[in-house]
Amino acid sequence: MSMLPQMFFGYFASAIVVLSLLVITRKNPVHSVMWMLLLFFHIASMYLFLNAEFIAAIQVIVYAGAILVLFLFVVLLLNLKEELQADRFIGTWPAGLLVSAAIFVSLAAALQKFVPGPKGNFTIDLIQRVTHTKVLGQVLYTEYLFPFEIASLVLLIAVIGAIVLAKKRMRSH
Amino acid sequence: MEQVMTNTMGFPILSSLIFLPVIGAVVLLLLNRTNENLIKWVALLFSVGTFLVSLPLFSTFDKTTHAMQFVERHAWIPSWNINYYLGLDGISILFVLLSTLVAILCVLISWNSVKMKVKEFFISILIVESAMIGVFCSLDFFLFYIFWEAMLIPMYLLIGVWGGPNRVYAAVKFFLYTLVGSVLMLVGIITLYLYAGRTFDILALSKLILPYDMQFWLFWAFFAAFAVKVPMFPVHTWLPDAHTEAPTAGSVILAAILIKMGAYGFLRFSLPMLPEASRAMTPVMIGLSVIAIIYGGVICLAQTDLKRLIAYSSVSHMGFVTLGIFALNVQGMEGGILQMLNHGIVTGGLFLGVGAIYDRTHTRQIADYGGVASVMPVYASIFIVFTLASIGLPATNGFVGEFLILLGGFKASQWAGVLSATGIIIGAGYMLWLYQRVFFMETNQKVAGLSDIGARELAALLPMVVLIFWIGVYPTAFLGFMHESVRHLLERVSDGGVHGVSVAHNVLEILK
Amino acid sequence: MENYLLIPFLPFAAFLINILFGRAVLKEKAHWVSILAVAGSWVVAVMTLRDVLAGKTLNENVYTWILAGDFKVSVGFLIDQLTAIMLIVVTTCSTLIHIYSVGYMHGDNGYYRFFSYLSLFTFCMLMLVMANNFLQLYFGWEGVGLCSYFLIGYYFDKKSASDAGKKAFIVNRFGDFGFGLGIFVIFLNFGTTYYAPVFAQAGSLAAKSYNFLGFDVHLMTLISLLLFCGSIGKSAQMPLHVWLPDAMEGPTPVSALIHAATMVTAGVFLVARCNPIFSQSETALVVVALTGAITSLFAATIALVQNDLKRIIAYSTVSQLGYMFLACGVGAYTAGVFHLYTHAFFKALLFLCAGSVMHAMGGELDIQKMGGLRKYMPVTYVTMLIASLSIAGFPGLAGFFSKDEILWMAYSGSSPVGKIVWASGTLVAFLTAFYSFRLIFLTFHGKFRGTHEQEHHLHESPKAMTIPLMLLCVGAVAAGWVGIPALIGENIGIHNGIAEFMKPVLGHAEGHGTHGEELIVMAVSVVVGFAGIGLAWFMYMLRPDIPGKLTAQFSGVHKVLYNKYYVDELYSAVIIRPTIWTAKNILIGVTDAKVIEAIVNGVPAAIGGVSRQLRKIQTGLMHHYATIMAMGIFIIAALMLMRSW
Amino acid sequence: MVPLNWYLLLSAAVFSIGVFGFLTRRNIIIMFMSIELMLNAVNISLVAFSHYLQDLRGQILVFFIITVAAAEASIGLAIIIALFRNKNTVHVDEMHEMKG
Repeated sequence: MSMLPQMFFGYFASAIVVLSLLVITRKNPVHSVMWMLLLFFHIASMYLFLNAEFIAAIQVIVYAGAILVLFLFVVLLLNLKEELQADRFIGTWPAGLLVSAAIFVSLAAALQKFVPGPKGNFTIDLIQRVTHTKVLGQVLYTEYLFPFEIASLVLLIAVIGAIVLAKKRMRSH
Repeated sequence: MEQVMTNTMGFPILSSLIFLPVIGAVVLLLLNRTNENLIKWVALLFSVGTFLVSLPLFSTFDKTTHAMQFVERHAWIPSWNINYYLGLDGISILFVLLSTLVAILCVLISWNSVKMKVKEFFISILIVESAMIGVFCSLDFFLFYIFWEAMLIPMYLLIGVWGGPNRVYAAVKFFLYTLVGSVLMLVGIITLYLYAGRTFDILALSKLILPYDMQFWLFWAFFAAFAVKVPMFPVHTWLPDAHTEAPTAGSVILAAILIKMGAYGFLRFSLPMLPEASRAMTPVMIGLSVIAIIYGGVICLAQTDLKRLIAYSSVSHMGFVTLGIFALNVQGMEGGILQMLNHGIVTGGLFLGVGAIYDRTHTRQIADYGGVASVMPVYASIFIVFTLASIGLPATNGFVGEFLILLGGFKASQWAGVLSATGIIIGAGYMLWLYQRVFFMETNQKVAGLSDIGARELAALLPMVVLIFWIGVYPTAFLGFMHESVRHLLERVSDGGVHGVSVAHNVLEILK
Repeated sequence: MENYLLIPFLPFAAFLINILFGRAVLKEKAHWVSILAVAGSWVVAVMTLRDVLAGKTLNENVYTWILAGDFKVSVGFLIDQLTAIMLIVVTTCSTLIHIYSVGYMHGDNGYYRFFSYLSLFTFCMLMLVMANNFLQLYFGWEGVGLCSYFLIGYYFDKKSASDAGKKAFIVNRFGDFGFGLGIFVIFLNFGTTYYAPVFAQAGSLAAKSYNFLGFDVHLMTLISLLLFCGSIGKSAQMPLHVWLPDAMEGPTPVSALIHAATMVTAGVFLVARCNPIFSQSETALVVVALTGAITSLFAATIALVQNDLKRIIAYSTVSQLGYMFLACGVGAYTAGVFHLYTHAFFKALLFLCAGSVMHAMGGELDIQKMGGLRKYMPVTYVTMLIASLSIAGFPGLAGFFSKDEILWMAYSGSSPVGKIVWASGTLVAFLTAFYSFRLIFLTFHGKFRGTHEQEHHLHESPKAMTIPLMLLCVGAVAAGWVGIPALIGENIGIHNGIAEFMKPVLGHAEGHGTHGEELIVMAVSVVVGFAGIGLAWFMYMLRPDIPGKLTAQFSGVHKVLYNKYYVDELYSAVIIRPTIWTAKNILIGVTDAKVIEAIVNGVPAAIGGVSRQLRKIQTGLMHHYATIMAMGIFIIAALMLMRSW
Repeated sequence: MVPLNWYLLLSAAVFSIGVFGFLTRRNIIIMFMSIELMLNAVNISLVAFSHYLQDLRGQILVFFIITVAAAEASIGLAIIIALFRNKNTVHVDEMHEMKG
């Protein structure tokens, strides 16, 4: 057995953790967005290890390509100079640290007891044979057709809602 | 079932009565709010329509039986054994008729006095009407509770939106007061439901024999709801505020119907379901009634506000009603039921009358009046009829009711009879003093030049006048409805229930 | 007799017509309807009397009024001798007074209203006397009270008038309180409120005692006294007499009809009607007799010093009503009813004459400002003089016979207080003669003491007023001739008709005395009558300075009498003001405001206070909410972990 | 082969970092990014599950999560713009309209 997968995992995992920390600790939001971009690429790569090419692609296209750009737009709309002088964290940040650490500990503790369930039908062979996108499409458009339609509705509403919310109020008269 | 007679009308008359006003409210909802005249006419049309539909009840009711009539029964929520179950007996029928009549009068008297949110006002009135009828028709406890509470919302709006200057306080007070009582009743209802083997059927519950301790606590749970509505001393203080601040139609509905629901509750639930507790609590109930009669009457002597005075007089008059009911004899109970009707007519009429003049003067202070009889003779003549009926002059309805109640009360407890009879003297005192200060003496500047009541107001007041004399001169027409039902109820109260001394009983003894 | 229903319902129809159409249609012609109706009643009443004289009586139920369980009462009519005589009294006085009112009320803007009330009153009074059960009696009882309220307060824009009306009604309610309880006790013991079965059982229940409010009392005494409470109120006896003098605020015809001839005598009628019950209780009779005697004396003393024309007559009425009760109390119901009957004529006449005087004087009532009026109004003078002679007991006139009958029965009857009440009655006879003639002398004799303007306007009243005066005058003279006592009657071949006539209803009270005694009693009463007249003549005609001196000499007594023994002030201080004070300061101020409202508003206030503190948790900062939420997640996760371990 | 638990541990770490960011940062945009972090952490574990359990449903769920994340981001950012326009700040601790 090669140690290669573990080494790759080690690299990506540590990179993801470090990048995450960078994202939430940067003073300048633009920097945060940039670190996040890098983070998303690492996550996408990790998906590739897990034989999820389509998800990886979506991760890059939707997250990195669409959502992050959106974030960037918004950040650029705001007043960066002021932001750079302001405090990063709230005064009681240790409490947050404590709580998040506690959550991490409890999650980690839960992992000790974790037993995976029975395996399903979609073996790696099958996915490689049929290709990932096609398999996913087959499941999505048959079994999950209705939730899929609803998801489209959610997006539509989000689009309309965003326009309504962000639009400048018309002056009455 | 022996207690039920099928609906011989071949037509769901009670459902029609309940839902016709609702349909009217929906129609109003669809109308353009700017066309106020149309709204008023539609409201009038539906209230008159409901009244006309209710008239066959009066003529086709079978007076020779205590059984429920015009019964309708449909499963509603079968898994909880909740039914849409309606029916009338001799106790409830008169109030259904009174409700349908009062609704018309309310529409008429509000014709010009409501100036804002006209559409919503008449919708509220119609919904109140529907709920009132529903309360008196329900034979399912759950259904009853729904109507009972449904009545609160439009009533709350009537007071809180169209009321006087202090309307929000009064509305909230009214709402909380009655809700607190109702919630305790709900607990009682659920207890009964579980105990009786999951049934809400009022007739079935009225045949149960409950252990005394349970009856005792249920009695006070029901008391909380009904006594607040009546209102009995000492939970009466919402009434003056609500009456005073409510718009005319609101006061009329409150006086004529809403506070009857409390006394009706005692008759329909407390007495037949909890006969032994009712018997045991008689001294307490009679005591509270006598206090209410005298207390309410004496307080009237010091009132300076027209509507507040009439409101306190209601406390006194409803004291007579509860006295009659808890005298637990035929005269008292029939008198009590008749007096409920009478009070609805008379006090409803008084409030209608006060509303008519309030529209002109916009003041409720008695001191602002004086000499109205000189300027408004027709109005003065009608108002004196209400005044006299209120003080129980023979040949008016008030006499028949009060006489029977006092006779029954005297039979049950001589002290109660004697003390309550002083209420008659006090009643004459405050009502005549009121009449003198408003209608007699020199004409006050504020009322000089007022126009006498018009045809519309006359139409609103005359039915009450006719009823006053009708019941006063020929009460048999109305007492006849209740003979059988009252007899049946009294039989149930006198031999129902289990016997035995219990903790609660001892507590009562100590209290006494 | 078949048409007896017409008697009450003709006036009722007139009332309806007048009240509905009077204002708009009939206007000044309103009196025609009423007069025709009442006159029609009179005709039927006379026919009824003829039938009753022929021995026919009637007791008939028309329809069931109230039915509840074993309580049943009808609208029903009883016509017997007592009813018949009351019918005559009521319809006769009512008719004459209706006619009189045409002149008296001429030009008043409530003309139709006045006549509709008068007709309604007549209806109620007739229902009262014709009732065959206690409840219908109560109906009429309250009905006449109501009309009295309306008519006293007829000039309702005057505060004093509306006060007086209210006072009359409420004071009567005090009496009716007892009356009502009496009806309850009757029903609970007899199981019915119809006269016939009640009176029939009265004898068999005579010894029964009854637990009333925890006390064992003699049933018949209890019932009698409770019923008598009603009488006290309606007939203005002590201590509920206070309303009657004030009732003079009403128009004079009203005073004559309601407050002299008919309504106020309803109390006497009640006692007479219930004589089978009263006769079972000696205690009750003594109370009745003493009440009558005290009231008559008390009112007569007040009347001595009053200056208001109508109030003097009003006190005289109270006094005479006391006489009637005195008669009933010594068991001489016939004498009481006889006096009721004669009194109706001469007292109505007195009032109408007073009205005539007022008419001439432009509403002036103070007799100190009159004088010498006989020159200007001879008819009024003569009729009033006759009426006064009648009330003073001038031999041969109506008042003489009835008063003599009463005094003789009191003296000779079996009542334990008979002698005492006879003495007081005789004293009252003297006082009555005195104040009646004080009135006559001050009003009609001497020199006119009013203003020039008034003197200029003095005139005899119109025919519509004087004719009823003359007709009533006939009554005041001749009404007594139906009851001429055997002592005199035997000699001239006339027997005491009324005693014979009333015997089936009222029984026959026998005096236990010799003819000699009877003659002495009669002589005494005649002598004191003349003495009274003479004293009045002496004081007000010969030596007009004496009254002033006496007043100065006994200013304390005069003040007490003039202020009617301060009874009104006493009631005001003891009953009215404390009640209103309690209402204002204790019930509204403490119980409602401080106790109940404190609880009612206190609970929500407490809840509000707690939530005001609690809401500080809501900082509005998103971080706090988020932190709490995260802690929640942690806690849930931790709990689940612990469960699985 | 990398054990499943490693992925899960990574996911837990990223999630906790997201929580920490959300709870402590003042800038609302960074807070939003923290939310995205948490979502991504969940995605990682879902994809890992999907792979190890040979069940595609995990990935379907990721698909929907991304959809919702996109919707949430657009709406949330629109709210931020509206908020910034009215209050002229993006600092959460300066907003306390909901204070009781």
